[in-house]
Amino acid sequence: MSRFRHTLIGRLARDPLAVMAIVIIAALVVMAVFADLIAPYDYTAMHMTDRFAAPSAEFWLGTDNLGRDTFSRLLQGGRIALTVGLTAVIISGLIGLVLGMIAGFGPRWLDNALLFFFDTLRAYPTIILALALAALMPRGLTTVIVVVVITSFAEYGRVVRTQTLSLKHSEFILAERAMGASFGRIVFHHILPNVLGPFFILAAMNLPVVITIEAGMSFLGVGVPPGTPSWGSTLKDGFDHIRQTPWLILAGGLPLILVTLGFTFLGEALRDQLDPKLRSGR
Amino acid sequence: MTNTLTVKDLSVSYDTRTGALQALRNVSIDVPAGEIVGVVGESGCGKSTLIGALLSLLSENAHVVGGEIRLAGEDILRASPRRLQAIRGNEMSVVFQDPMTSLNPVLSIGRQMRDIQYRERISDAEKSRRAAAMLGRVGLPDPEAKLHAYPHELSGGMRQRVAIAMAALMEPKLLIADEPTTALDATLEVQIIELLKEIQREIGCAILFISHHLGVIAELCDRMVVMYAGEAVEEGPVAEVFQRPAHPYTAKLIECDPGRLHERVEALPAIPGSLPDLTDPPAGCIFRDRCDMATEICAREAPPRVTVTPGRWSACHHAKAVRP
Amino acid sequence: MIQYTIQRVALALGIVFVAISALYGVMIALPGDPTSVLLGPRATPDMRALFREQMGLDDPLAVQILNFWGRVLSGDLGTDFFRNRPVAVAVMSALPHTVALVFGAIFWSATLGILLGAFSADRRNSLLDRVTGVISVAFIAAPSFVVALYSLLLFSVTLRWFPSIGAGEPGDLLSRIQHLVLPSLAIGLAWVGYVARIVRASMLEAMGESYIRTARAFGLPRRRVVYNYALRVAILPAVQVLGVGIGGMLSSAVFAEIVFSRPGIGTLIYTSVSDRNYPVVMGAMLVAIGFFVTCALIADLINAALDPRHRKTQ
Amino acid sequence: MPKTAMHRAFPVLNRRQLLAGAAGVSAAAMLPVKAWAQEGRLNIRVYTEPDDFDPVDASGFGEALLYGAIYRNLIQYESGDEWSYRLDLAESIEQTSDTTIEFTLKEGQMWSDGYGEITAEDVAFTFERILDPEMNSRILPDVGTLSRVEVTGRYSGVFHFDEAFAPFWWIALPYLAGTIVCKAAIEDAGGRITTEVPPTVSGPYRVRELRPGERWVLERNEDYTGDIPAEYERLDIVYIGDEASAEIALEAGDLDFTEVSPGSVTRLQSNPPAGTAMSMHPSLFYVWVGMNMEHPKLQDIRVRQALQYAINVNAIIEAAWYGVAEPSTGIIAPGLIGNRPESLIPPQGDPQRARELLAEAGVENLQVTLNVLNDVTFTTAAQVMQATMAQAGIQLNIEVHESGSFWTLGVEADGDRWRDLEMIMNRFSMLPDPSYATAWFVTEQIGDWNWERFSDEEFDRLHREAGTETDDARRDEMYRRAQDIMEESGAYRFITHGVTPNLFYNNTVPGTRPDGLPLAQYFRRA
Amino acid sequence: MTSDALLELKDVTVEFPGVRGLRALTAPPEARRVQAVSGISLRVEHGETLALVGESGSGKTTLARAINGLVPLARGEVWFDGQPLHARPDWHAVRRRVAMMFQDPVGSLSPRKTVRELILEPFAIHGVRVKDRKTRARDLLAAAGLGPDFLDRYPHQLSGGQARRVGVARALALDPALVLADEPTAGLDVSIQGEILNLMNRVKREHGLTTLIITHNLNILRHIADRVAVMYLGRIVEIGPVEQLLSTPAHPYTRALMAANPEPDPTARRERIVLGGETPALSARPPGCEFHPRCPVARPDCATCPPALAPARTGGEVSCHYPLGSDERIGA
Repeated sequence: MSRFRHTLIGRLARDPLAVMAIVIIAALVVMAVFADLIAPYDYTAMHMTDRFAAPSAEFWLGTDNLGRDTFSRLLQGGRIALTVGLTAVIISGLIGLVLGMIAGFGPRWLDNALLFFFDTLRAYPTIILALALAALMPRGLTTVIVVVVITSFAEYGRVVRTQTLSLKHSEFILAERAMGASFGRIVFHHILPNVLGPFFILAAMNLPVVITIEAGMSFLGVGVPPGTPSWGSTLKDGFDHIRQTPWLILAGGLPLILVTLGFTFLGEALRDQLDPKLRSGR
Repeated sequence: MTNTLTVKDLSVSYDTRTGALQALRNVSIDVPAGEIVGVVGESGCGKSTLIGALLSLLSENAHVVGGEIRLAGEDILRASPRRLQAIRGNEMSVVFQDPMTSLNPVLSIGRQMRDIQYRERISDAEKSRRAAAMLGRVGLPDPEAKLHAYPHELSGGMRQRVAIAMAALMEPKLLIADEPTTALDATLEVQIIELLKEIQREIGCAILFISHHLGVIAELCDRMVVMYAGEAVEEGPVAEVFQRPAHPYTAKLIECDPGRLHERVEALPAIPGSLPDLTDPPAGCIFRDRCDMATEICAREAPPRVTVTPGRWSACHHAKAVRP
Repeated sequence: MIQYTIQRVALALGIVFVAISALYGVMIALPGDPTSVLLGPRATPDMRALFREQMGLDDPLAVQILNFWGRVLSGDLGTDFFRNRPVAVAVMSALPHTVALVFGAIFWSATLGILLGAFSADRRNSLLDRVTGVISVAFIAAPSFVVALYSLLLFSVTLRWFPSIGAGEPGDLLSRIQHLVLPSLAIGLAWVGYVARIVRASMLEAMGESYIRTARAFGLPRRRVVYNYALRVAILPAVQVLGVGIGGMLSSAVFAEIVFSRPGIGTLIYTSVSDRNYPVVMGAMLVAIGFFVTCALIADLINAALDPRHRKTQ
Repeated sequence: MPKTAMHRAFPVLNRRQLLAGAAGVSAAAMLPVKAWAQEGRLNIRVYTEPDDFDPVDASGFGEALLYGAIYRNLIQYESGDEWSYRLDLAESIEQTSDTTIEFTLKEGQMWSDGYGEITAEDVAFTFERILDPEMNSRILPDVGTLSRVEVTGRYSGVFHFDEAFAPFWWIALPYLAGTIVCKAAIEDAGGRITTEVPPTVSGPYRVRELRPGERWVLERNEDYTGDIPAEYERLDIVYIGDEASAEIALEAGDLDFTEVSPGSVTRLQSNPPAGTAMSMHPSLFYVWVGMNMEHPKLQDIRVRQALQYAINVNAIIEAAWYGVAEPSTGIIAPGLIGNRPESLIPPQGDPQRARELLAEAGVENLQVTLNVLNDVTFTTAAQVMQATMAQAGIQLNIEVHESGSFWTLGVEADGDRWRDLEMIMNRFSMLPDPSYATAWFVTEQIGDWNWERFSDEEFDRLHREAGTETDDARRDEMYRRAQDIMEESGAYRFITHGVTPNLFYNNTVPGTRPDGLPLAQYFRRA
Repeated sequence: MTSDALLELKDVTVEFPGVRGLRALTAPPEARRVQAVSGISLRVEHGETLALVGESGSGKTTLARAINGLVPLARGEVWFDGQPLHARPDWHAVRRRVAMMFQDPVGSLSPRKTVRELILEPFAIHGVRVKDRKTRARDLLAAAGLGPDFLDRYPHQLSGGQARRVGVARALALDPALVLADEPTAGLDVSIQGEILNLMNRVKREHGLTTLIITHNLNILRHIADRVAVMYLGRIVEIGPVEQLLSTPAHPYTRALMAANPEPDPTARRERIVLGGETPALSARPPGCEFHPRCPVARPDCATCPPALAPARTGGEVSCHYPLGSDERIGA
């Protein structure tokens, strides 16, 4: 018990913000995983006589322009959001991790070159780059993920680089070198575990951003194919039919807001717990 | 003789997840007017909590559990926030340990020195003039130009001189110096000690000088208080305490300082053991676990303050038996 | 500082050059071609060929890119395929609207965000702080197009407090501002939350710094210490974030401009990408990225200016 | 942004009386408080941004609306429910032979700003500019076989054609290509007017200001000499690409007239915003789903027929047009020569038949990709198709394109994508003469606009012969047969001709063409 | 060429980049490189303990790092046990025999490793098989004076003294020939300091270690060092046996440094030699004798002519034109 209190999870469990975050995230994950069991309707079923229905006992969150049950679609959309989010965050995180560590460890010219590369990528307004890239590829989840990865790995790269640079000159790394530790050992045993903390914080905070990019792309019609029940396409349908039903936008926006709340608070709680400067209650 | 500062039975606790950490327990310290009183103690002895309490700048999770702090007779623990503000910087000021971080990095020296004169109804130019004069007094060359400088543009020694100038600017009754030389090189440490002496002579203030460095205390102070694990264990004139310590901890501490030993020794003295857990301090004497004089009474009863000679006491059951 | 400035400007120019050249390659690689869209179905093959030749669409990519930069350096952004007008005219007539929008958003995020953040930090861990925290994150979470739509429905359609479309009458400042309020708020709201979180965090950090304790120890009033000393330091990261955030705001501007039917760089790029109107896309992106890089640069320099520690070093 | 391109490309026109439906909705409430618009000012929404002020570069409806207000033609469309034109600059104009049209101008018709009288020189200059290859005019195709304009007097002249070109009356003279420009002003300007505010105008309004990406601010032209003077002190042509936004802007009082989406019709009819009215107009365009006959998956006619049967047109119209449009029987709208009373395959389709056909062809688990434009109507239609085709065991993938990508899908000159093209949902606008509908589907259009790569000798022959046939009954039969051939090929499934609902404040009497598109110069106060 | 000393340095110089970027184009060439360590030659005999003393910025830490290759040499030779370390040696092998202890006891321990992992790390690094890892770790820890209950702690759960003991245990794990100890008492309370120094002295004796200790704590010199080298601005200004240096310093800087050290004896208060000013920046070395601007006994030629290290009358070597004689005892 007392050991548990000192583990990260134990500490998180005593932070109300973290608990709220975890509850939200857990609820979303459960709903996404068991979407098929929870959903009252087939998410593709069109109830043409009940188009644009307002929330009711029959349709909890109303229906869309084709009379499809919004709640069932949002559940399904959770799967897509989490798939896109996790896949994109993992891929871009890994790319960023590798490039960032290369930049942090590499010679100065390579560091500068990579930094320049990161800055150049970050110079593009995300959605505009997404527009151009999305046109290059067939519409679909893969495209969305690729676009999101391209627009977001630079951020990881920068953070990991900074972190690596500061660790590289820290005393314990010098100590390892002085003991004759190999480069690989230093990187994998000593730098990596210490980079992962800030990295996971960034990833947690980045996940909702990624999901919102998907929503934005779908909103502009360059995201997932029509009919795919992503939150973004629900928002897009809501926008197209805003005068017929205001519920669709609300319903589509709600999970986005919840995801952001959940992951942002989780990220902040993680940061509070991982950053010793903030942890001591001085 | 009047005391500029009287701390009486001060107790401070912190709320922590594992319970109340009793950082200060019944600490009493007297700082007579015009004297330099050293507080010596190792890490964990409660020095920073003491300063926080004196300045009423304890962190949110700290409470003063009991006792009183009087500055020139005025009870500052019960003073209004407005009054406290008036006292701080005016009647009581402080020099912190690290001049690198205790000066605001984004404001010029002049701005910071003008700001602390905010109560004075004088023009900014006059404030700057005063500031420059004080910078000159602490030995900064070209003080007018320094007003426009930022802390990072000055060397460590200069910065600490600026910090002292700020503390002395309002000619306070009490100057608290929190390890002001620890972050400095030896040759600078001497400069700062000399400067503090000078300032004390000029302003005539009392100085509460906090340090873990026995040499500095011996060099500078008139009286000293020894603290251990949140308690003041001994107080008295510096010469007497060093010569005839009346508390085993003081004796051990002095013994441990290798600067005292002028011949090479094979084994340096040390105090074995470690600090007790302050969330659950042991009954009786706080030092008894590390004390080789401890007897059965030490485990049972908290030691009383034994007056050794007038103006000198020790919190030890065996105060009279302590040998240096 | 001068050296720092020169280095930063050189870097910024490099970024713009590489970013735009790469984008040119991507645009050319896009499927589709403006010729058919532009000339319509009854165009003869001869007309198409002539058009492609006039626009230099048949040159090798590298030549096209070089030509593009050559033209840009001589002050010519090319000619709009569809409107026979200089791209510079199209871009420059759109730019002020987007700039106004972005600066409007920055205004909101800077004022509201810093206020909320400082307020929150000042009362840390109070109920108000928690509520402010949840509100800020909710602000961050609400996609700008959702905010745009609802503010449009509420304030324009239902309440009729603010106009629903356009950018206002030229020369009429009041009308311009009235037209700016909702769209800039829609973009800025997320940043209000973001800035509030950052300011709060860095305020708390600053308030733990020893120089803040020094200021308190010298009897400076709490309020003055919090809002003058700590905030001054805590604003620095917010300035930096807003500078970089302009990229994100440009993205959101696309949505706000569509929803509020405002002219601007965002919609210009969006429609031009759709139409494969390459010269306009390139010109507008050049200006957009240039604007972003400039703002990020200015934010850096402001930061350096506000933080004297930067001035000498680097 | 959607559907801009083809409107530019195919101006809509029809001389026949058409179904005319004005579903005016009386307003219960009083006039709304117009918070942002001012008195004496009219705001008309246009869904595509006018390109520029020079008719030689004009290509779309945006310009048509603008030019109607600021320029004049020899003849112009009449506002109303029937396609007709009235004389504008022309005192008289008539077809004097298969290859000549003679005209006489009214005297005393003036250019603004001291550019003098409008003469036959201006008319000739206007058309010769379009014919000039140097200009690379985008509307050159609209003047067809025109060879030159002969000036026979200050006020008279003759159009000469290489061969008969009847559509000249409908797509050139009253429309973009027929917009008369001022020779002197254009020569002064160096050949083109482009985006600078034109130095002289002739219409009831003049340009006060151009705000690119936002609006064109027009004001009364005091020098106007025609007979439909400006009604408003100020007339704004407001560019709003998106219909939902336009509808909101109208409700917010920032617009006086806009087209709305079919989806809004029910709501607007049952619960109209205060002080507004709605009108409905039949459209002329034709929407169909095409199949690339050369694609390996679709080479077997039974597969194509299966797809035809699998598509439920009624469901598409119900979903995407909210039931306010009618299923079409082909590419020629009702009321036109060649309109088929019904299609061979019933609108509701027949999934069972589709399954049988697929089984015959030995195809299992058919997966096809449908390409559509990024437009809510088409994407909705595609989703319904996806659902209904699933009943026939066909999996439909939807590929959405923005205009630049979509309009080059099947064009051989623009890459290799035509090879992989499977199905497209497409919309072409319609011309009055049925030959304009069949023209895009002949063999020689393969690789240009015949993306189905449909090739049939009989069809080609019918198209050719019907173009010169003078007997309406014979033509009617020939065009019906042509559409039968299209349908029999399996490459086409016809969907609808659509509908145009307009929403406006009832203190305004809109001027519109029979198909509902606005004619700014005819707008009047109620 | 070989040397019979365990460690011999010849003219060791370490440079860091000075002015960077655009300004470097206009800066004088010498400003582009800053010498942190400048032409140092010294010998450390087998079993000897040499202390390097000096104030911050004197280059003592850099020198230690240069010895085991953590910073590159700009010039000079380093011989370790007859092996040239300046000629791209196999550092992996060298570092097995040259252990290093860093200044920050906690900060030099990898924060996400347990004490057990930290202690056994040298074996892992050098591929030394350990039969019973647990016993080995416990023994090492016990040798450093810590109980087995520390094995599963993380560095941030250790006090400075405990962390320092872990550092000592780790440094000695592979029986090195040379230990480079950078400020072994920094950040430790006096009551702990003695234990750590006793521990170091004990293992030194037991293992016959040769030690190079870097410190600014003059009080401990007498008890740990055989010889002392005093550094100022990256150069050795005086070197000699510890007793001689403490009693009869020959260099004015050494004397000032010794005198600046407050003694814990109130009766010993005296007038000090208070040096004016502060140590100049490495990029702005004064001409001539680099100490002359602060030197209380400087004469005009000190400002122009740089002195060299030469045998002093008092024993040892000193780099001063006018070294103090043996009669000028401190405090006399």
